[in-house]
Amino acid sequence: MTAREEAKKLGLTDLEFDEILKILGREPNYLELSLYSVMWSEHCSYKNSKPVLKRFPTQGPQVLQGPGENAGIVDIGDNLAVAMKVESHNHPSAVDPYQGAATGAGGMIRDIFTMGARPIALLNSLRFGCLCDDRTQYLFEEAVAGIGDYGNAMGIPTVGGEVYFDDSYKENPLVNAMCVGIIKHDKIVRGKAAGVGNSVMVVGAATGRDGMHGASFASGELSDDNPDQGSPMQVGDPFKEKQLMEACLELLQNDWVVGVQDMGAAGVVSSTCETAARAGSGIELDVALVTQRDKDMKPHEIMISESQERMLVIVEKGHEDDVKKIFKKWDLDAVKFGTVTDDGMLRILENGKVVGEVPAASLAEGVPIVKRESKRPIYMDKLQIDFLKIPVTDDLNEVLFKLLDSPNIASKAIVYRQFDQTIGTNTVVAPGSDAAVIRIKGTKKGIAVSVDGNGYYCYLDPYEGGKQIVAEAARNLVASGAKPLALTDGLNFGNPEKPEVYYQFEKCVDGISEVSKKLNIPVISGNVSFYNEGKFSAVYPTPIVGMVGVLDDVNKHCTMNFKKQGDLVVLLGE
Amino acid sequence: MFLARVFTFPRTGVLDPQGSAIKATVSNIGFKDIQDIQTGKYYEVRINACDVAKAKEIMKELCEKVLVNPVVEDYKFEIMEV
Amino acid sequence: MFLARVFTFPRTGVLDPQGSAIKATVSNIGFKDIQDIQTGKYYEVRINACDVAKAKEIMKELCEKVLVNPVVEDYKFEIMEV
Amino acid sequence: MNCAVIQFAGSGGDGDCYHVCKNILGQPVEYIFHKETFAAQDFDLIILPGGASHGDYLRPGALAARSKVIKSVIDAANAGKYILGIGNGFQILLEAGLLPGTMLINKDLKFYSDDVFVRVENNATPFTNLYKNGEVIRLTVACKYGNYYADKKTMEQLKTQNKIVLTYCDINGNAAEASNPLGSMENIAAIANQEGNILGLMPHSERCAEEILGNTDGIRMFQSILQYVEGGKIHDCSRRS
Ligand SMILES: Nc1ncnc2c1ncn2[C@@H]1O[C@H](COP(=O)(O)OP(=O)(O)O)[C@@H](O)[C@H]1O
Repeated sequence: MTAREEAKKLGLTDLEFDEILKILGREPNYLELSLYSVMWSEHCSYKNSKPVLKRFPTQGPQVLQGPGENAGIVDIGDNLAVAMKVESHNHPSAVDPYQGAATGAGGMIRDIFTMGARPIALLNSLRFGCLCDDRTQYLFEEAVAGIGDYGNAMGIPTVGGEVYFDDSYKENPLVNAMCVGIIKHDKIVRGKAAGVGNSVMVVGAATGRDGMHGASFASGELSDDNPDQGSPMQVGDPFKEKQLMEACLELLQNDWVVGVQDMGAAGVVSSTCETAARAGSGIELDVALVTQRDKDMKPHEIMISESQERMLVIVEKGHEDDVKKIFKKWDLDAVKFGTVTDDGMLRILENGKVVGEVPAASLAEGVPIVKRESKRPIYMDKLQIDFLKIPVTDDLNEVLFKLLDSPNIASKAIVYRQFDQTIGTNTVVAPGSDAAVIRIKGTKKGIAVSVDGNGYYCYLDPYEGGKQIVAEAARNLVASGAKPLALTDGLNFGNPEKPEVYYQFEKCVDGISEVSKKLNIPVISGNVSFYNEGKFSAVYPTPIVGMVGVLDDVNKHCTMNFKKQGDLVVLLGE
Repeated sequence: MFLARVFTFPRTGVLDPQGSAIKATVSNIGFKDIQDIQTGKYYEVRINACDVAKAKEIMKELCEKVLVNPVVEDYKFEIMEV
Repeated sequence: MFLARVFTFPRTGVLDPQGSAIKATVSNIGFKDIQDIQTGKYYEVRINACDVAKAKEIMKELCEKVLVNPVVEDYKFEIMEV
Repeated sequence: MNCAVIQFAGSGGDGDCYHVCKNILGQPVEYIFHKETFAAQDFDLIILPGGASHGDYLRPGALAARSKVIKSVIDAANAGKYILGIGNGFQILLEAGLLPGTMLINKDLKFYSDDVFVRVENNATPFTNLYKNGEVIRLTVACKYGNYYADKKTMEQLKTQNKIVLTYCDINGNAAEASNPLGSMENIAAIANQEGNILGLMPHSERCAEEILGNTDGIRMFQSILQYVEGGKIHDCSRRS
């Protein structure tokens, strides 16, 4: 097989293969091709979405870290800040809802403590088909249990979320997780591999063959003949992650730590090339030094494995044993397997012999950006109806009962009762209200958090829908007594190669941008998930927005229940 | 009546967090000769069937439809008349 | 090297909520011939030992000290050389 | 009152217990890591916190009950120190044999997190003396294995010795099936050992100890212990003089 054919098999286009030839000035070997294949997948590279995401307003005096890092960070005053991010795990959850959802929550939590922040709250946003379907029921129950068991075992309360059921999600459920952490301004750590000669270490779990090519899998539609579905499923280990979290937070107290990055999708390769690219440096590493769980792993397998509960740590030379000591306390592995260089190359060795070498920045940022065609879907015209023409029935009581009976409107207690909502003793307002309120111990402050989406609105009118969800999240916070500060978004769409889907995507982003600009609530992090399609259907365009606000005095929060007889009820707005 | 004993265990390459955690603890408390522990599930199923072949067929379907998650688990079963 | 296969199952009279729930589910989805399902756990343990007798002794201790909760579980194991 | 909070591998509620002892009770408190040991005379109250030690793998509390620190906990228990196991801490006490019985998976097989009502069955313990017998209080549960089980003989003993301390009930104090969300035998939410110095409870009293969190029913449990211990000290002093 020629390299070009091999590239195609790995999901790279002709154009991308030509670009690789240009970058390297030679033909890539299989290992190098594998690296480009995962790093240039939509999931890791955002090649379909980057130009559109630039439209988001990302700045403001409150923003300490905008998009581009493991998580965004926003100032809440008193030298304190909040780290937050949303992430999707839609495709793995369709294959194994329990493990897919669990590892989704796990990855999300790592993104937060990687920055040095202690996770204090989890939220999630879920979409499934109609509950009358057996398979859907199974997916729903297992996904909820998976998210729950992971967060519960981690000791992080789940304080909010949302669940909707609609046939458009039948083949491709959406499982988005959001995590919020708290951090002091001067303790923020970024994912940078700076300082020539510094040591590059992998800490946490051993590396196995799990989830190989998961990143490129997440970037394709779900179908029976997707070969990557045959690779071992990632299984979450919340106990190990809890140990990893405590070890990292202890590690990050030291000023000899240079950078930390989660090993999420495309594990070793993404974390090394991204940290090197951010610092403008290179990394030389030896895969044979990585602790391995499975036998006879090949270099490319070690590079792209998605084994969970691992992190990349860069420390000043000479502090390797200090790292090991901290991790040993928490019964975790830490090994040095690489060094920061100044030549900008990601150089991969196996037992001292070079087996691959590519410019780090080309993996992290070099993907040819795809210009997608965008076209207004015809269905939109058909769907516009005159509301005045909708008949009003006589028996409104019956209508009310019907509405209350709908799973989309009914109480979600069966879901959030499976989540520990109060561990951490900070939950002032638990799930069931507009927004959750969490107090910040040692201060008078609190924060309010909410996650909102509305696939119906966005389907009917992507632009107006995008506007609505930001407005809704902001209303939820304000109604709880908080001033909205920043948002993180999770953009779940179908196949972006379809012009109608791309149109929905663009318009939703425009709508979100419009309102976040107007309300001065910048976008500080987010996630894009495309190809949420099955054989028969695509999901509704489903962007979701997670928002954080601050209460200067947490005692002044507000809850939604009626307080006492005789109180006035007032309707505000139009 | 037949009795089926079903064992499930992690598929090759799939992580077994429970097994590793138990292994770590038993090493700590002095079981030096334990090399490895893998965890799985065990089911005893009682089946009404006319013969072993039929019982096997039912069990195969039960395992694949209900008891086993083929994404992460392999399984075996034994059948005996009781 | 020896391989021990350990099964634990609910002691007589002890409730098995998982087993009952699975039984109810399978009846609902049409498995009419399933009389009863009991759930337990399954372990595969690899032991370094000079002979079967020693391996047995280690396993007995491991089960009683760690793997089995005698308040609610009974257990059996089989040992083979591998 | 000198308090210790044990940090097992994977404990999640350790910080909550520490917070209550230090910031709400205003008492000296130390963390003790599971790989360490401690001397019984250094502490009056030892708390085994909630969470999911060792990920609840094997059985909840089973692996933690084999940690190094447990020997010290047992020594402290034998020396008559007060031991409080909450949630996972209760499970660890059961697995360590410091309390009888075990926990099965909840009756609907799911994690259950909500407020519950419990009735005080015995206020003649160091942990409950500020409650009234028969009083109904509101606490928070959050667990997947909170379905208490013991064999017949043990159950008889618990009853005849009056060691059932809290039971799940409805708002009026009735022990109905519907007010026993985890399926616990005899609606048991908390039990004490024969000597009365060890209490295991499934609901989280430490999470119900502050106005801002919407519930203060749990703080009296900690105040009970404080009063008992401090009272005891005064008593000791007077005897010595
Ligand atoms: N929709 C979006 N809006 C804003 N920022 C985004 C969006 N999608 C991704 N980002 C940012 O791009 C970076 C890479 O995201 P992602 O690849 O999802 O992170 P990870 O490396 O954890 O998988 C992050 O900083 C993220 O905040």
